[in-house]
Amino acid sequence: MILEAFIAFTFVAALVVMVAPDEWAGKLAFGLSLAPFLGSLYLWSQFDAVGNALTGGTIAFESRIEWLEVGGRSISWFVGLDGISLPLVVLTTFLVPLAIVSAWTPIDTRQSQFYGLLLFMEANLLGVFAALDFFLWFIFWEAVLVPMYFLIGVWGGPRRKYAAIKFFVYTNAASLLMFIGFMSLTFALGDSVSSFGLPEITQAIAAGGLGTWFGFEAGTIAMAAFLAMFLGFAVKVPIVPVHTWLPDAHVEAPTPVSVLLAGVLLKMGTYALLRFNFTMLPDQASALAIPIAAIAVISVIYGAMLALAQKDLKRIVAYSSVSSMGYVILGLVVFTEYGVGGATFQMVAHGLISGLMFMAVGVMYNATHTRMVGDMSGMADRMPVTVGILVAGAFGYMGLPLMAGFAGEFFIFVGAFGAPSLPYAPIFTALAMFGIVVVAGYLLAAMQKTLFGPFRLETDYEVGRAPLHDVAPLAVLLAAIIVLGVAPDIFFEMIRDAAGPVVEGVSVDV
Amino acid sequence: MSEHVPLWTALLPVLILGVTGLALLLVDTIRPNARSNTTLSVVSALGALASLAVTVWFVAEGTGDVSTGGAIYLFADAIKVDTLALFFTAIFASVTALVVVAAHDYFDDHDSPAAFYSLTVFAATGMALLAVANSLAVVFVALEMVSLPSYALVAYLKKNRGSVEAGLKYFLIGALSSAIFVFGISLVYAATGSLIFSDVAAEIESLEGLAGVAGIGIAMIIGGVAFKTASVPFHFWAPEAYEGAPAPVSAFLSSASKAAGFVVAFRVFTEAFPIGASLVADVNWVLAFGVLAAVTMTVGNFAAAVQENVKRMLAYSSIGHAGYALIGLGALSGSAAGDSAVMGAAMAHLLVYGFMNTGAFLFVAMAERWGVGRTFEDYAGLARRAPIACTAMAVFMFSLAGLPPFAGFFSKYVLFMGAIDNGFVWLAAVGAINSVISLYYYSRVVKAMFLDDPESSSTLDTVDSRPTALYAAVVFAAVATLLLLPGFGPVIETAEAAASALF
Amino acid sequence: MVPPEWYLLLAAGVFCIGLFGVLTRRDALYFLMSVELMMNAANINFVAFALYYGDLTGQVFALFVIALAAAEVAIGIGIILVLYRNFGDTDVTVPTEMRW
Amino acid sequence: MVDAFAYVPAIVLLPFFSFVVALAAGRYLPKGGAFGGIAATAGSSLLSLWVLATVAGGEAYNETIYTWASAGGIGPTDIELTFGLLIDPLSALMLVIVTLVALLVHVFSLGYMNDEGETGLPRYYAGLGLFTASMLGFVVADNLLMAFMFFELVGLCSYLLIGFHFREEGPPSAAKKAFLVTRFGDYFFLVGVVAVLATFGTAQFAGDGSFPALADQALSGAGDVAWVPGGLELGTWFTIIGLLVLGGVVGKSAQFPLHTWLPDAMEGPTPVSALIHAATMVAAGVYLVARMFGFYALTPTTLAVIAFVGGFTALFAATMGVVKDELKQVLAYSTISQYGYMMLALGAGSYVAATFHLMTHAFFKALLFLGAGAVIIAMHHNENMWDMGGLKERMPVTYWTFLAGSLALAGIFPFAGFWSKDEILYEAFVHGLNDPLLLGGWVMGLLAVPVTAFYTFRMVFLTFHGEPRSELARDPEPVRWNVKGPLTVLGSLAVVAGLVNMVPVQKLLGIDGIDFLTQWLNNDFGGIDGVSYSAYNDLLATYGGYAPAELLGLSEELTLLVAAGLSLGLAVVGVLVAWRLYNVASPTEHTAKLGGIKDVLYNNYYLDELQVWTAYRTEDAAGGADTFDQGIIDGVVNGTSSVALAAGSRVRRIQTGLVTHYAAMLTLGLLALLVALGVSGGWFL
Repeated sequence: MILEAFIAFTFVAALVVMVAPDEWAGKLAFGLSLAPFLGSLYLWSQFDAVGNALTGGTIAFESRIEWLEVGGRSISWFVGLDGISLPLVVLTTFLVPLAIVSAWTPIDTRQSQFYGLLLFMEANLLGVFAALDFFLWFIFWEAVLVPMYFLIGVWGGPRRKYAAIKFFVYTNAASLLMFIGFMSLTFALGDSVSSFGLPEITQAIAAGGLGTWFGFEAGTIAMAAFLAMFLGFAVKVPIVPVHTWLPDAHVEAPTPVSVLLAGVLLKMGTYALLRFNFTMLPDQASALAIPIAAIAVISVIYGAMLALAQKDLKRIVAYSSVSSMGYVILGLVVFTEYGVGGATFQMVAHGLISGLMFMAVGVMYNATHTRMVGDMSGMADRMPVTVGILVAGAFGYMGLPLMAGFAGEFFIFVGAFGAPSLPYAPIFTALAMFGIVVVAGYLLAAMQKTLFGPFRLETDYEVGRAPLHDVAPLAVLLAAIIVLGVAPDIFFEMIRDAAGPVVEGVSVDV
Repeated sequence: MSEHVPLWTALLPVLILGVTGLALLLVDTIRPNARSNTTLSVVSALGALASLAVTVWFVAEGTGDVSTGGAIYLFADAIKVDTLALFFTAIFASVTALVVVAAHDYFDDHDSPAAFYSLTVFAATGMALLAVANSLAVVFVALEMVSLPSYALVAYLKKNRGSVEAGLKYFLIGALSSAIFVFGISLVYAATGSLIFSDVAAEIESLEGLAGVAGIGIAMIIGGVAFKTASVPFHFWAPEAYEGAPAPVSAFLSSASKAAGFVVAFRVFTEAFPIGASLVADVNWVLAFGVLAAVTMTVGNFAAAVQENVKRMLAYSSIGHAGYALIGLGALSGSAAGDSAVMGAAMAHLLVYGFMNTGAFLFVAMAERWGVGRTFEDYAGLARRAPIACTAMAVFMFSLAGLPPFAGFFSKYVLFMGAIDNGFVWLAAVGAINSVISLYYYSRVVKAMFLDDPESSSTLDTVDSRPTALYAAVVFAAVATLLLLPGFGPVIETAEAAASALF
Repeated sequence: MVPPEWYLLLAAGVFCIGLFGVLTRRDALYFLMSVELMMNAANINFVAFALYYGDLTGQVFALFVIALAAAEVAIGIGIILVLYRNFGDTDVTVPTEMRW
Repeated sequence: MVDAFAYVPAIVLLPFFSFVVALAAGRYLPKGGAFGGIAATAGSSLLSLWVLATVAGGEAYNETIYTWASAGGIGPTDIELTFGLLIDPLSALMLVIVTLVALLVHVFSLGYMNDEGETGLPRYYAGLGLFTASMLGFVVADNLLMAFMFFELVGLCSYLLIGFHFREEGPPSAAKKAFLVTRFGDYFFLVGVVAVLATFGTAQFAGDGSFPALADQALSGAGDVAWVPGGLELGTWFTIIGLLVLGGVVGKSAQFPLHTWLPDAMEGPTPVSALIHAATMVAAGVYLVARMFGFYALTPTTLAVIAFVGGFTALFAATMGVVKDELKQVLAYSTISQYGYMMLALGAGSYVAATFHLMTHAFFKALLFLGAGAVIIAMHHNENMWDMGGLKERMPVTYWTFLAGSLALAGIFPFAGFWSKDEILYEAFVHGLNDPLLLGGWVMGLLAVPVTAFYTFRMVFLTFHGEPRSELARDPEPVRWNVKGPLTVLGSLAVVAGLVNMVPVQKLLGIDGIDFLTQWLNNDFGGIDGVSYSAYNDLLATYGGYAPAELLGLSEELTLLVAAGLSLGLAVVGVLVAWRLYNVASPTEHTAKLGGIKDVLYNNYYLDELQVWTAYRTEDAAGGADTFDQGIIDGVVNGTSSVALAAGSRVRRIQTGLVTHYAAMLTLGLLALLVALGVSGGWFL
């Protein structure tokens, strides 16, 4: 019941903050959000899962309560963690308090609602990563969108409404597609499963439970379902060419929201891809390995090229997220322990690093009220600590060794390069790896123009150092990134344990 | 139910409603000049709730259920009480209760609110009667019992040009439709020689020469049903009627009256014209309903997407939802299990819809009461002045759109899945596409309330009154919409059980 | 005995006349009367086939229909009255404030 | 006895701690944290010497100390990604060089940075500390991945230090370029690392399970590798891997065509330049090839490429050095050129010669840079040689040490550079006789000798000789002990370092045992099996057919003499030409005589322009992609909603507001329904 308490507490915290007075809502929210973080550390310490939750491994903190029955299949409250979900849970609970602190400066209206929604979103995010029943998962999955819609739409920038609605409708349409895809799977499974539990469904598919349905062969259905789910999740990830909501959402979202959007929400997409597409339908995934790998490579390079063309710092980081997510897709599609494990690790790593980048850009924005590359230069002169951390974060983004990003990317590369299930794997991998050069190009160029050189910024006030509570979250994030880069095994070991069974799902003649 | 209870007690929910209507007249008669708005509201609410309570109790007890000896027939088989009837009666009673509570504030300053309550409750009585009808004659009579008060209700604001225009259009289209409906019944009678459903069903298989006549009759009955449910092509009255009518009336019509249309449809087309028999008689009404469902939801949703007036948008969305519910008839395949699943899903959707749509219209009623205007722009920034009500409205909107944390998601889901299970993938696909479109315009309301800034700081100054009863009704509807998510299990089980008795 | 088909044709004819009236008349009262005609077409069927089948249901139901038609007219007249009050006319094409 | 190897991590960590201390508390410490750095590097130096002594005592160390990550690979066993220490003669030697130069640079910085009143000193010393630590980590790495990691960290540090003066326009740009260009090379390196891991399942440098050993076994048929991509020949694949890793080397060691960052990197503080050029970043590339020479020895094609690129770079960079006006620019091109020699040596299979030159170059180039730094202090940061002149009398210590360094650089007997360069050219020559690519490398290397000597002494004469050509030069600022001290140490080394490996003398005079370095690297004192000069020679002979040829049937001694004489002679010619042109009271620019070539040389063969052009074209492409993204892809997204809304506007027009229309449409709808039902039911048949 610990997971229930964990999620329920976060919901309650959201409600409490929602009715708290604006003056101290921020601090209250921070205090309350520490509890889930400590809780997740406790979960970590008690973690005893073995293998992958979906393929029959031992699930940690498993809890299952029957809910209702629809069309002969039961829907239940079914939660639990394994080596893939725990790191993401920890990531979520870790990022939220930091995001809350980073909101203290920029959010100056309707604070209690803001922080309440933030915590509400956290609760749902935890639900997404913990849920093991399809319906439960889907409810959390969609419930994340609602607070996000408000967070962007109410507290965002000038085009916030456009961005919020675009985000909302686009991702919902994608969810629908994914939903249909998944449902067609359950139909094809027929009577071989009696619930919407993801483990049952995964194992039934693995056992060959897919039958014909409506005159379609099992293989056709599986392929169609794979494509529908892939496209649906691709929007969330996002993968080129269904990525265009992301830059708009990021640019308009307030800093803390961007942090969570890039840090956790995008990971929902890759997490779901891993859980659904690649764990449930490995044969389809490997049959489509070449196109998927091609899309991944295109995402990497194209996203990086777009980032290169941007003038808005947030847009740069946003597009580079598109690029980074391409690596994750590549890691998933190769079906090696390093590939899948690395992809999962990269989710966490990118969550921290992109969070750091958005946060640092936000801190600078608090002081300068601009994010445009051309509007300022020499910020290092006025905000040395912030800029120092921003530079460190940028190098993390570029995949500097001993920082988390390198670990994730390197695992993916090692896993992908010789992957037996992906034809032309070395070529795909090498092409994707070229992203590390382009990312260095645009980040360094942007940094050179804004952070260095003689100080220049037209304001009618003095630009000074950022307050401690702006900088502290940055430092904490940077520390986490370095710790994870030096000792990736603190997560990678359990990730690997859970990723292994996924890899075994594909049989390839070596 | 135990042996010594007289059979007519099975009609208790209908009777309670009828008696309540009479009691309202009585109150008005005793104190014709006094403003007894509160008394009337309380009486009608109590009556509706009593009816609801009895209904729920009956369902829980299994009255009319297969497990307790099957449906209860009364009055020479003209009446049939079964779970289906009770299920719909629950919808009618719930919506009525919400509407009359909300009306307390809405008609607070109206000259003569008394007639409103009695008309509403009598219409509800008609609906409840409709639910238990087992003869085309009873259907027609009950239908008129619903329609006639409805016309008056829509035109209730006699000095309001919108209300009158709405009433006129509703009435004219309604009169035409009931004429078509009754002519259809007469043709069916001509072909089969009976009005009792089971007799009609028995006859219709062995028609010779008169098959065409029965077919035309059935088509005309479809027309009558389509009118009541506001489905294409009999939907033209709906946008105007819902827009022009007082908002509580719109809520009542778009939720309860629509459900009433569906109960007729479900019953008539499963019991009087069963699929197998109809096909023998060369009347493929399943296909007709399928096409109507697809066209209806498309028309409703596309038109709703481009409205400026919130109430009219809701009206079109209501047409769209009629399209969804029509899937319950349009996606029947002839297999008992699949059919009861999809029809049960449609019933469950109507129940959920009853709460969320009523709530939405009642929110509009509240906005009208505040006098903030009717367009999306007028709603700008409303959430700052009325956060709770706006949150409730957001719940209704997202639920209507079928987003997961709300009950609308499950009901839509089981509906589409039922359709797919029965092989009507195309219907589900059309529904899915429409759902995406609907998300756009529903979220526009939320956007206006939460994201937009009011034109000027004084625009919303009128939002200072706190219409308690309206608030209560809206919040209650929102809570129900939320609670129907975890509590969806019993609902769908009851609905499927009720539907399975029809096949 | 007149074959039942004739009654059907008669009823259909009356129905169509009523429908024609509905579609062409712009005055609300004509509209109402046309609807009456359509309902009476149904009554013809009911009565004729009650005779044909030899049961009373049709006959009784025809009475029901007549009663309901009267009630409908009552409501209709009421609405037409307020229509006249608000729009100064009984032309049904005048109130077009709500559209699209 | 206490095990020296247990303290190897401390060698790396001490400078790292100085980084942490300087960063965290530098502003509260005297001299901005300089003493911490000095203490740390001094400690590291001592420990390195101890390690050197231990290795000399016949011990070696090759252990994994930390598992970074581990997961299933392509083969049956897990691929373990580890950190470990590999201490053998090569790395022990390199440790000493790096720590020594780092120490001297730290000391020198006291004079160059602190005494000059620079701000941001904690950041500077933090950078130096991290730089040193990264390089040391790279040196002791026992596998390719770890090497890559520290290799990249070295790149980061160079970025931080080159861009130290971030408030100006130039340094940040140069820093960016340095990182970016080397990153481009590192990309190939990274692909190489990944390829090695995928192919062998390990990236260990030394030992039985190391990838060079596995590759050897695979080629000789005694073993098999885990994976080879689609049907490639083993040899071909190994060559590809070798070339990929070489990418990183080319980038970091500033070889053509990725050398462009290095001259720009002169924007950094001069001590940093000394560190980068002498012992750390640039040296890393060459060291890497030496480190995994056991693998390169298996792929003769790669070696030939290395040699050719090296030879070409040596000549190419030297020609550009001829026309530069700024002191540090000349040194920058000389660095590129000298590393070209080392690459040539490696390509020629002469592992020892390369290491030898790496060492001597570390000393004399550090010396030259620090000397240049002293001049720059004296000249108040004016680096233009045409404003100098006549500094000889005014700063004698600097002059004499600088001269020693210059003689070494020019390869004049008996200075350090002579021995090492001579050995390189000899080895390239004797092996090149069998291989045209190698021979081409040798020819270019040889041609670079006089050019090198010329520009070196042009620099010396312009700076120190003649009459002062500016007020500053007439009255230079004096430098203190902290500048002179390091210069003296390095000056001595530049003179004598060549004596550690007098192979020609040994061969000519038959004095055995004076080729200490060769013995050292040949594991004569001890080391790890398979990682030695002779082991590499065996591999070279087996796989590359490398064998010393004799010129025109001359004996080895004669060949040696001819080669040495040739290079020495050419060097002297270069010096003399410089003497003739610039050792005058008021030298003039002679570059005009070069005509069009001058512009080409001034502009570095327009390679920078090419790279800038490439960058701009990339930006254009990015802009195009952005337009495409916003216009087409996002346009489709927004278009979809527009189309839906337009459709909605059409649909709503049905509702005309006229109730008679409704009745008509209703009737039509009913008719349609009737017809549809009738058709589907066949009523009309």
